[in-house]
Amino acid sequence: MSRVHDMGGRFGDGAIKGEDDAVFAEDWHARALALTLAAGALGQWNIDTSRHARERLSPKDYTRFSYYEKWMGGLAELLVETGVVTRNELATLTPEGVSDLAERKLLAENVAAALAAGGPADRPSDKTPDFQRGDRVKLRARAGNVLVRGGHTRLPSYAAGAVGEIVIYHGTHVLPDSSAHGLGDAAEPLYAVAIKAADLWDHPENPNDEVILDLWQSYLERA
Amino acid sequence: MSRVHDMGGRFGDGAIKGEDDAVFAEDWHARALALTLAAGALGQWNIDTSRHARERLSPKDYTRFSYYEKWMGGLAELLVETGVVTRNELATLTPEGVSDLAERKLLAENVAAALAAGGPADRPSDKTPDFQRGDRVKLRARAGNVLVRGGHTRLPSYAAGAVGEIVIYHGTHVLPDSSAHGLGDAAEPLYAVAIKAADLWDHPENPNDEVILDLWQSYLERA
Amino acid sequence: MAMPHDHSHPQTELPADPVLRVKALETLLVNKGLVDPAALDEIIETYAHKVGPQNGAKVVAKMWSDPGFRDAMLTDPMPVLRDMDLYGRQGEHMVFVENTDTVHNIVVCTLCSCYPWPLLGIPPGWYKSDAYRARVVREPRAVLQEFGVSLPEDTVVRVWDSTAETRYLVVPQRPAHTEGLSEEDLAARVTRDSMIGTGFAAETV
Amino acid sequence: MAMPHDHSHPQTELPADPVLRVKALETLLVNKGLVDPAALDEIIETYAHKVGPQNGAKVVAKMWSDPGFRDAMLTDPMPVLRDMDLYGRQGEHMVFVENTDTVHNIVVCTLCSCYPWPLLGIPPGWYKSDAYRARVVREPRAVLQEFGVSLPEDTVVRVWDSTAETRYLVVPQRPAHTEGLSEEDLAARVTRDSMIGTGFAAETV
Repeated sequence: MSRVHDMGGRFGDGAIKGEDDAVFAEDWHARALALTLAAGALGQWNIDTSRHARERLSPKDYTRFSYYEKWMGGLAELLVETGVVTRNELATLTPEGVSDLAERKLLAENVAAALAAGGPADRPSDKTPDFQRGDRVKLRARAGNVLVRGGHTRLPSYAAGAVGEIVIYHGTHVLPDSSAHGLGDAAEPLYAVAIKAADLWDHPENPNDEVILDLWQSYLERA
Repeated sequence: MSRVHDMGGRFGDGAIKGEDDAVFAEDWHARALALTLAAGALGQWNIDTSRHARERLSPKDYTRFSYYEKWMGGLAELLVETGVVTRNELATLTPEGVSDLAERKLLAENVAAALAAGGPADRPSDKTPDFQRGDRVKLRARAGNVLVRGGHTRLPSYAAGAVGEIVIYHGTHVLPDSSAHGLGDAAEPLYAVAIKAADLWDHPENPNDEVILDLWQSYLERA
Repeated sequence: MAMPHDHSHPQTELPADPVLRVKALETLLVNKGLVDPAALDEIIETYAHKVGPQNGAKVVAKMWSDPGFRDAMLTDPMPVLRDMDLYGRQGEHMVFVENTDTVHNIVVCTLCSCYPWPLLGIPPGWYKSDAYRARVVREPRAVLQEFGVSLPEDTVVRVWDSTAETRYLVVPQRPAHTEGLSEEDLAARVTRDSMIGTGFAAETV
Repeated sequence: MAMPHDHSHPQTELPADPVLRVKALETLLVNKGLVDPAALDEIIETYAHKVGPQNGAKVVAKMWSDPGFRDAMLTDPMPVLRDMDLYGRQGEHMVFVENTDTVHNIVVCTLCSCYPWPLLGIPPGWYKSDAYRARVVREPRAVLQEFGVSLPEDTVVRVWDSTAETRYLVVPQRPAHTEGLSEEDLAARVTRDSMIGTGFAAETV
């Protein structure tokens, strides 16, 4: 595991709380979501940066925090790291003047358009697909970022080193391992890869069940 | 990772608190240690069972608990699971009579002898060593227990699937994966295996540095 | 023994109570001219009342009713979704996966909480829980049991772990005895959980 | 959606305050006739005052002074340790690993907190911390820096992860200008951290 968010396959978590069925169990959950989207609209970070900010919470905080507490923790991190807010402003909750970014503020009348615009992740790329549907591929042995020590990656540990089969080619997409660290989109072919349960787990419920993950070409080699 | 205790190589933990240098920072830490040893002397579990009891704490508890809180959590678990204490006794803190095990109570005058006696883990075995010093071996691809789903193992995730070299043969030792689950000692050859940092980490500090782990023969195959 | 490894975290500056923490951040950003409180209200209104599983249900019901539409959704759904105003944030790259007599699909995001917002809205608490994220890839059948869903041993379970910006939506099997129903009546059978894969479409309304 | 996966944990029955939790467990076990409070006092006395790094230091100093003893400790230490009354719980299978000009050894237990009790006593808090367990296998040099220890790039760092019942003790390098010293004076140079590998033996006393 690179970090504690990478929990797929972990033992010990107990029953899934069916009663926790609400979209917003508390008013502040909704406020935390909205605040995160509105701050994101300032354009100072991308989705990979913001995921990584949440992942970088300490293991103790990540584990004890409720979902939207993680979002708030990540947001505070991003605001300070990008200089949108100074650490002193955060500590004192007193603004040192209006931000230069104020003109980019998301206004209520633009919310619908901003949400509908989305943020597609497909990009042109000079990297051509090495694999096609039906090819057997082996996933990178370690779930880590090879560009940046301790950096963001989207290869879960539970699948690292496993062998699977290409089932969908999605086109060329932004590589999060690069994008999360300001190293550019580095778009490359993205595939859905199906792995048999028997090839992932020591005690599969049913060996023919499958887990399918979206994986970038640089995570894969021919098996 | 099988469980959250398996944290070697994890990112995000921050500085090592040098000020936490005490053996017993609080009086209750010493009491928790002593209570665990005295309860262990009743002979109702072994060291592998007790390690697994602590590991089975929920990820939230394991992560938020201080060290001796984990010990207390594991002890409560073991006492109830082995029937030494009933769940009702634990909840009410009211004993339902004196235990049948009372005659095994560790007395003050026997403490020194009990601690000095130790509990060696080497055992005769009909399994002969397949490897010798200098042999290259590949570690099991997954850090899981192959005998029991979600069971105890001593193969850390960070080393799973790596290739190393046998540096010490320790003789035949109890296999924790079996012993923790009442499946017998199942002793087998135990080796110290050295793995180069370059073969463990994407960004080693120095590729020639090594991590050396003690690993049982069934965790290994010839590389 | 100084030299912190990771820097200490800015969020530790904020109030411990999460309600106050959110309020503090909002107030600071509003005072710096960076956030419009009315925009927050509008975002909340959108996801609390306008965008939700009814969108996905409409698509699924139409797939059940209209073979040409179904083919389009299985092969190249994005142009159609744009036409239906079902394009947007967290739904830019939709893939529809159909349940059959031999395959049951279920969706998770083990690394965070990816979910097709334009079609299902914001995910429920359990979808974002450690327990669901940790367990469903390893023991989907045990998880399904907790949702009251039992599958035959020879049905293959496919768990889709949303590791990229692709978003998966499960197309549940159409319930029996629904031949005459309108798309609107069919849509009422399509529950949120049936589109995540933790439920079936409703046999009755 | 009942069906708990793992059973709920007995420890949740106990008081939240750890001080009270320990006291509650002790009282219950004493009242059931299973624990002798005087035995607890004796165990604490043993590890608080009798068994500690002074034991390991004595062995290391003797290894520095007596080549025959050093050879025995590096090849077959257990009979000698038994003779010295340094055998016991958590020290049943000792291995001594020597630092040299080209190799620096450091010990950890990433999975729990294994440590050679008869020679070093009970481990300090930091040895059992998540940060030490998580980091020292991946970045031993950064960890050593936090302890004020810098190593040349061409010194190989060997991190011993105590995954079995074998217990490792680092034999630090003998400091310069200690030729005439008695074993007792040498032992005073052998710090606990130098036998874990997070320090050097003391240049001065």
